[in-house]
Order: sequence, then C-alpha cells, then structure tokens
Amino acid sequence: SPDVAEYAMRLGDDALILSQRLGWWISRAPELEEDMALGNIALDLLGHARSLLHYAGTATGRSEDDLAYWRDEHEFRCAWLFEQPNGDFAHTIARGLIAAIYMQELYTALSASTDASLAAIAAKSVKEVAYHRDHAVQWTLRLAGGTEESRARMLVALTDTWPYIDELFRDDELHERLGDAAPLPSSLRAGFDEIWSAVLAEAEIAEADFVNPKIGQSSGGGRFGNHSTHLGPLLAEMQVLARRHPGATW
Amino acid sequence: SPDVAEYAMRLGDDALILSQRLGWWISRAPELEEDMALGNIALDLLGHARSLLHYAGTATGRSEDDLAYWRDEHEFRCAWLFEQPNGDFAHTIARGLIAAIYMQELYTALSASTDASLAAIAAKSVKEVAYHRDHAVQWTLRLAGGTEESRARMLVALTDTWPYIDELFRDDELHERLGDAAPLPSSLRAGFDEIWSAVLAEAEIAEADFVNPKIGQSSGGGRFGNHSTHLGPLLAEMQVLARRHPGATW
Amino acid sequence: AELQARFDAIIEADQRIEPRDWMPEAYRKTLIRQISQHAHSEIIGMQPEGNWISRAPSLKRKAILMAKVQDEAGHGLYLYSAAQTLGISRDEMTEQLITSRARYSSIFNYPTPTWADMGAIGWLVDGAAICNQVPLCRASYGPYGRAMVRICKEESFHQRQGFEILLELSQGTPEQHEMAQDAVNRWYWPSLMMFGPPDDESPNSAQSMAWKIKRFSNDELRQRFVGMLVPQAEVLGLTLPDPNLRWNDETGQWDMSEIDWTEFNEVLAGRGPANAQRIQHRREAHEQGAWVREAAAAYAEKQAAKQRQAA
Amino acid sequence: AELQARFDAIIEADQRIEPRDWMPEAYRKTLIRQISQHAHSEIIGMQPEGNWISRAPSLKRKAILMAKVQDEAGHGLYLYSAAQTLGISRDEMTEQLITSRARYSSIFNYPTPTWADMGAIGWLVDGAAICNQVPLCRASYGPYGRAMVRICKEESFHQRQGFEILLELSQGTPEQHEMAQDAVNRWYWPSLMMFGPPDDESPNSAQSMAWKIKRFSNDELRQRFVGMLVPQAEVLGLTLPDPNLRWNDETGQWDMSEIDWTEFNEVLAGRGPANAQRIQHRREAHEQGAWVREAAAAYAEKQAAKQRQAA
Repeated sequence: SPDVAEYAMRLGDDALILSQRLGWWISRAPELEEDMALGNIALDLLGHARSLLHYAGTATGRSEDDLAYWRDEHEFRCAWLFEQPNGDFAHTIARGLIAAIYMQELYTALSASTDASLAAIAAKSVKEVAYHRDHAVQWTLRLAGGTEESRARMLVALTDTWPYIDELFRDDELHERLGDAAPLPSSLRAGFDEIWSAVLAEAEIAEADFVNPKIGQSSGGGRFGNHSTHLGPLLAEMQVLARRHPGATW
Repeated sequence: SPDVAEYAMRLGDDALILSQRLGWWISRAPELEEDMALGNIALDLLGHARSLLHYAGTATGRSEDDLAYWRDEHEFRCAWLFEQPNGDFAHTIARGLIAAIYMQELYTALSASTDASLAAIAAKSVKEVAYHRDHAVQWTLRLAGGTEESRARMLVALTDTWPYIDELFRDDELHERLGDAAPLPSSLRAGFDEIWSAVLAEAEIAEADFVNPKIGQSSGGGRFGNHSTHLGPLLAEMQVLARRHPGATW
Repeated sequence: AELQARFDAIIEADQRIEPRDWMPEAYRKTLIRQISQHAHSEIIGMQPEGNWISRAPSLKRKAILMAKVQDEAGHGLYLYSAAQTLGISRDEMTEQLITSRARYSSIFNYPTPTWADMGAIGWLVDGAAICNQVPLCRASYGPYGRAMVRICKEESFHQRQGFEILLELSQGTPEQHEMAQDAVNRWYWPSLMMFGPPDDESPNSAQSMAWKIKRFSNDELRQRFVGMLVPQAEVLGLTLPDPNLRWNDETGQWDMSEIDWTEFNEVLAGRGPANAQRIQHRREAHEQGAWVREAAAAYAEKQAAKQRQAA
Repeated sequence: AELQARFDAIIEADQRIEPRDWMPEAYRKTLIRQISQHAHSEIIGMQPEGNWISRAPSLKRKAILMAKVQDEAGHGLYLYSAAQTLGISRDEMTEQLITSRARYSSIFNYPTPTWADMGAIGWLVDGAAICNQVPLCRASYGPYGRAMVRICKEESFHQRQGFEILLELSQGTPEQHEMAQDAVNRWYWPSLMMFGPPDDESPNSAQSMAWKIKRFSNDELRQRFVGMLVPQAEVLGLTLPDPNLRWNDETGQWDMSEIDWTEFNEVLAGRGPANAQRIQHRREAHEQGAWVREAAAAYAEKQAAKQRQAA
C-alpha cells in the first residue's frame, strides 16, 4: 500500500543517508581496523537501504536507484540525525550510538510486522544492527574513559547530536494508518531510553555533562521533507553522476 | 580568436575555482575580520572570473554561466593549485600566497597584452591581487612567527601546497600561438621566485624545512582537462542547482 | 542624582548619550544586552545564507550573495564595537554566544532548504529587520545609533536584492514560481514574529521606549511591515499565506489571522529545527580558529618587543 | 654456517621459512621492504577508488565499490601482520609511509577523474597485480605466502568486477563507451609498467628469484598479462592503445611498442600528478586519528589495571 511504501521509504532513507556519511571514513579512519569496521557498518546500512527502497518502489514502479538518485531533497524522508555531518570521530560515534540503539529497538519490533516484507527485512537487519550498536557502545566507553581530550570530545559530540533524538520517536498520522504493520515510534522510546541511560551510566556521563540547557530537542521535519542544511550538498555529490546520464545503466 | 578564448578560460577557471573554495570560509573564519577579508578576496576573484569567462564565451556565443555551470570536469582548465582543498587556515594561506604572487606577476605582464580586452581585465585585476598578496604575506609571517603550533602548521601547509607551483609556469603550444597577446608562463617564473624567496626568508623558512625530498612537483594536467580528484565534488556542489533547472534564469 | 538629572535631560532633548557620559547601570545593561544580541544575530545570520554561496545558480547571484553575507560580518563587527564602548569585550560576548548565555534572533533557527529562501530572507527577514531598525538610527546611545545608520543603508539594499530574487523566480518556470511561493509560505509568519510578542505581553518595551532606545511598539511596527508587504507581494505575483489579511478602514489597521505563538515559543526555548546546528557551527569556527588568533597575538607581541628594543 | 645451510635446504626443497626459523639478514630486509611496500600499496590504493564511493552511479555499484575498498584495508592489515612477524612494528611502517621513506606502487599516483576509472583499475591494475602476485602465493616466507593466497582470491574477484564495469559502460550510451575507452587509454601503459623495468635493467630481481621470493622475471609477467588482456579487450569492445600490439608466431611473444619509461620515472621520482596528495591524505588521516588511538590505549590500560586489582 502507499502507506507501507512511504514508511519503507523513511526507513530506507535513514539507512541510505547514514551509509553515505559513513562511506567517507573509508581510507580516513583513525586506524585500519576502523576503516574496516565503519566500512562494514556502511555496507550493512546500504544493504538495508536497498531492500527498503526496493520495496518502497514496488508501489509506484520505481527502482531503488530511481528513489536514491532521482528524488529531490524535499522528497527524502530521513530524520535529521542521519544527515548530520561526520564531524570528528566522536561525533560519528555519538550519531552512530543513537542510530544503532534506535534501529535495534525498531527492527526488533518491526520483525513482528503484519507486513511480511517489512518483517523479513527487519528480521535480517536486526542482527547486523546489534553489531553496530556494540561497536558504538564500545567506542563511547573508550572515548569517555580514555584520555581527557577524548572525554571532552565525546561530551561535545553528545551536546551536538543529542538534539536529534526526539524526532525519531514522534508518531504521526502515517503510523496510525499503518496499524500493526509498524510499531508506533513512541512505543520504542522506553526501550531506547533504557539502553541509552545504561550506556551513559557505564561511561560515567550524566546528562548535565553535555546537555546545553538553552538548547532543546530539534523540531526536525525530515519525515515531511524538511531537512537540515546538510542534506543538500550530500545529495548533490551522491546524485551527480547518475543525473549526468539520464537513462543509462551501470 | 579561439586561442585567446582558451587562454581566458584557463585564467577564468583559476579564479572561479579559488573563489569557490574561499567562499566556504565566510562564517567559518578564525575571526570576523577574516570572514570579511577572505570574503573580499573571494569576491574579487569571482569578479575576475566573470570578466574572463564572459570574454572567453564571446568566441562561441556562450555566457559566463554557460561556462561555469554547464561544462563537465574535463572541460575545466584550472591548474591543480586552485582545486586544492581549504585544509586548515594555514593551507588556505599557503595556497593563497602562491596564487597571489603568481597572479600578480601574470596580470602585471598581461596588462601589456596586444589583446585590448585581456589587457583591460588584467590592469583592473592587478590592483586587487596586490591586496590578496599582502594579505597572504602578512598571514604567512604571523603563522610562521607566531606560536610553535602555528609554525608547524604553516610548514605542513607549505609541504602540501608547494608541489603545485610548477604547473603554473609551464609553457605549451597555446602560449606560442598567442604571441604578444599573453606572456609565456615561464617568463613569469623569475619574478615569482624572487617574491617567494623573499617572503620565505622574512618568515625565516628554508626550503629544507618543508620540502619532502621524495616528492617533487606534481605533473598536474589541469590546463588539458586532467584534474585532481578534488575538482569533481566541488563542481557537483557548485553546479547542482543550475543543472536541476535547465534553461531557467535567476 | 545630578548625573541622573543630566542624563534625563539629554534623553528628554532627544540628544545622544556618548560613551564618556554617565548613564544608569540599567540603561547600560539593557544596551549591552540589546546591542550584543543584535550583533550575534548578524553573525548567526550568516549561516542560513552562507549555506547557499557554494550553490548559487548564477555567478551574478553568487557575487551578490557573497557580498551580502560578508556585509553581515561587517555589521556584526560595528555592533560589537558599539557594545565594547559600554565596557564588554568581544571575547566575552563571543563566549556568551557559543555557550548560549546570550540570545540571537530566533528567525535564524530555521533552515534554508531552497534557493528561494535567499529571496524570502532578503524580502521578509531583512524587511522586518529594517522596520525594527530604522527607528534605532535615532537611538539615544550614540555609537549604537550611528552603527544603525550604516547598517540600515545596507539592509535596505539587501531587501531589494531579496525582492529581485523572488521576482525572477516568480516570473520564471512553474517550478521556480512554486519554489518562491513555498519560501514565502515558510518565512511569512516567522518574519511577523520578529517584532516580538503583542504589546500587552511585552514587559521590557515600556522602559526601552522611555529611554528612547526603542521608539515604536511591537504591534505598531508589525502593522507598518505588513502594510509595506502587501503591495510588494502583488508586484511579485506571490500570495501572503494569511487568508484573513485585509485592510480595515474603520480601525485604520490591517486585519490578520491570530498569530500562533506556539511554534515561536518552541524555537525561542531552543527547540527550533536548527538551534543546535547554529551554535555548533559558530563554536566550531571559534574553536578551530583559536590557534590562528593565538599565533596572531604572539606575533604581534614579538613585533612590539622588537620595536621596543629598537627604540 | 649450519643455519645458513639449513635455510638454503628449505629454500631448495621449496618448503617455507617460518618466523621462528633463522634467516639471513638480507633475506629478512628484502622481505620487510617488499611486504611493507605491498601493504602500503593496498592502503594508498584505497584512495583513488575511495574517491568514488560517494558518487557511485547505482546503489549496487556503490556496495561493490565500498566492499572492494574495504577489502584493500583488509589486505593492508594481513600484510602488515606478515611484516610484523619479521620484527617491524605497524607504527614504524606507517611512519615510513607518511614520511615517504617507504615506497608504494607508483600506479596509485594517478588521479581517477571518471567512473570508468573504477573499471580500468579493476581490470588493468588489479589484473597486473594478480599476475605479479599469484606466484607470490608460493613465496618462500610462510606468512607472506599465506597472506597472498587470501589476497589473490579477492583480487581476482575485484578484477572481474572491474571488467563488468567496463563491459556495462562499453555497451552503454556513446558517452559511457567513450568514458570506458578513455580510461583504458589512460591506464593501459601505467599498468604495463607495474611489472617494473625490462629484465636487463632490473638489478634486484636475480637475488629475489634465487631466494624464491620472486619466481618470474618482469618481462615474463608482462607478456603473460598482455596475453590475458587481448581476448578480454575484444569481448569488451575496447581498444588497447598500442597500434603495434600483435602476436609474433616466430618469437612466441607479443610484439608491442617500446614502453616510454620517462613518465614512469617521473612518477617514481615523486613527480606524478597525485604523489603529494596521496601522502597528505594518509598523513592527515593518521594524525587526525592520533587522539582516538591514544584514547583506546589509555582505556585498555585502565581496564587492565582494574582487572589486575580485582585479581
């Protein structure tokens, strides 16, 4: 149904844009092991994106590439978290931590979807996302508990990334229409908060260590095509070659 | 003539691409005065680029925007120096220093061109480039003579940027055909070297402080459309909106 | 008391207070808050437009946009200088900004997803700013008033450029026209909110008006602004997104829909779309430039020492 | 002398030297140089292709390219590990790389201006690498030989992917076909040069062959490579840019134009197009990652201390 397609597109865009961001690190990571680890995560996410966009496109006869390369910015449905720039390694880890905890809650719940395709994609993805979460948690602990500099950077990264959490858990009319085909985002919040708090506690970080009291949760808008200023240049680069050759196959 | 057009395009592309790079700094410079100074330089260069590309386009009935927005990477004629990324502030200064010394020698000589349009553009530009040179020289001295960190960064920036000097001074058949319409690049080298050496001397920098003996001058290739890997993404971003709306005016 | 009397007399006579003059502490504090907030707004305001410099769709527009964003840096500089005459340093103000202890205009917490936003910001946001600022050219504090004279001149130039961008788009392809209308739809209400809460809910205004820092009420300025927009929107061929907007001959005012302050208050409370991004951007620029500023200071110090030695 | 005799016997019997075995110092040094150079080539080789990950023209190609570049990081890791068994640390090798004291394959000093370069690198550069490397799977030093077995398996997969990219382009639009031919024109000669100078000018080869580190001469491998390319080029519908290339029945060899070594020597001497860029990229990644590596080390140390305390 169009609703399921729209929903799959949201999830597919989250995965696609985060994968595009992470791909930058390959050849630039702090150590070779991380070139490989971040590359693996990017590859997994790209795989999820392809399954989801392929499925989203079946409703309207569009391919995964039609959706990835031929939509304009306002047609993308990713949340702001995934568009945020890589920043330093700590920013990448903070973004990855929030993304992975969220995705694991989401895919776990979505595995029980009444939509067989969504359920199958979720069941496959949830295992990979568990690895992503573990990767982010381990690095959060290392950076928070490493040197003074790494702890300071981790806290700054959390300050900058934390405002993009709420958008992930906002219900809207689409979710109501989907019924048992997809979990309500708000229903995933408790699970997220539990893991999130546990990780911060193990890293010995209190919210007051990083939350700027004058800056709250971003209102975002990605689910409705209103994006941060970071998405435009990302798409310009991602789509440039495909758009230069309309109709070509590769 | 097509030769003059090709020549004007080379110079226009140098200015355009460097301006595009410098524009990034506006809102990101180390102090407000530098947001303004780098913005000024970017604006001057954009002005030069517009004059030169406008003139280059007259030969083939193309506008400055046709040339800036609708050529593909291999049709651009800028040298590699101008494509190099901004890096940190020291890299931007090192690139700007080489560019400005070169441009001042070039425009001074070109003011005597037998081609009246080139001569006029050069005569106007040379005054502005004198300011750019002064700006880069002052910052080179400050960074080299400031703190230990700034000196180290300045030396690294010179290491990374120095290999792109030679390409600027290579003669080819075009120059021979142009005769007195344009100076031979090689004829500008002595003037460049004199200023360059004087600036390094005043900054108390010896070539051995920054030259990696295993890395020589890049063979480049920009004048023939062979570019560094940095140009493609720059063009993708610069051209994305114009190309999205073929035929539109703005 | 004598000092206070002299101060009151200057204000009363519509003359200007200068940095060397005595002034009440509350006056000084109000001014510092207002001027630095205004300076911060210029500086943060560079971001939403700076974002499009690299993608401007023609070289002419790129040059105009670059010059505009650069002007904003200049405005920030004058205003910081004006504030400095009141005894606060630029470093202190910058620190207040990047730690969110100082405010800037909430309008800059919206993103700029399309090129048409460059037009809408110029036309609506700069337009509203001018309505707010023209009276400030007569502000009782001399350095502020003089800075505003210069700034207002440039702002009205910017507004005209914004108008031109929208006009070109509105008369362009259907896609361009739609882009322009969409941007006006998004920026219209936020620009009206730039005049602040309705008069009956604006506590600071009365004192500021008595001190002649401020000369018209929020609602007066908002009315004046809307009156300016209506005929211009007609020329543009664009619709202002308020179905209830019409001139009321009886009240001699523009009737308009009730402004929904919920979103404004959310943005003001730090929950707009781009609040975090704006501060992150400014903080990163400031921190990444620290080594450069240190180098410049160290170099200047060495040069000064050499000169002292030579003397 | 007894040790030397045992070493010689192992080599003679085509058996493998292992890390714990005695080996002549020159053998160890040669191996360290060769393996680390090979590792560096994998690591630097990530850049020319990594440059296209963000712009790959379909999601399938993006996934394949990402996996390939990531494989190269993996190859680098195995090879560094093999070199470490000879008593050199990874830090030391990295330091040698970013200060240009160690070499990497010159082929990676060319830029990759078009997507077709992803095909040409796979087909020609990986193809040449395989011809060079397959014999190394039988290299006398155990860890090196075993690393090469794994690497060669992946490389031939990469070569097939490169071939597929070119095939798709060659059979695509005229612009795509031209893009493919242009890339082959640019990469053909440099790939032939990857086998090194002609045999009569290659001083190190004899000793390496005696030690069974190397098993075929440069020219033998080059001939074998060209023999592999010719039929594949026909399938691709692309032309190898050598008008003199033809099979000579008399010599049983491929006749070809004289290789112009001038450019090769320029690139080798550090004057290729992208030498500076490659080193800058690697140095920046290494330096910008320093604080992360320090954090990981400090954290590991603290964890170990806790465990010791608990014990």
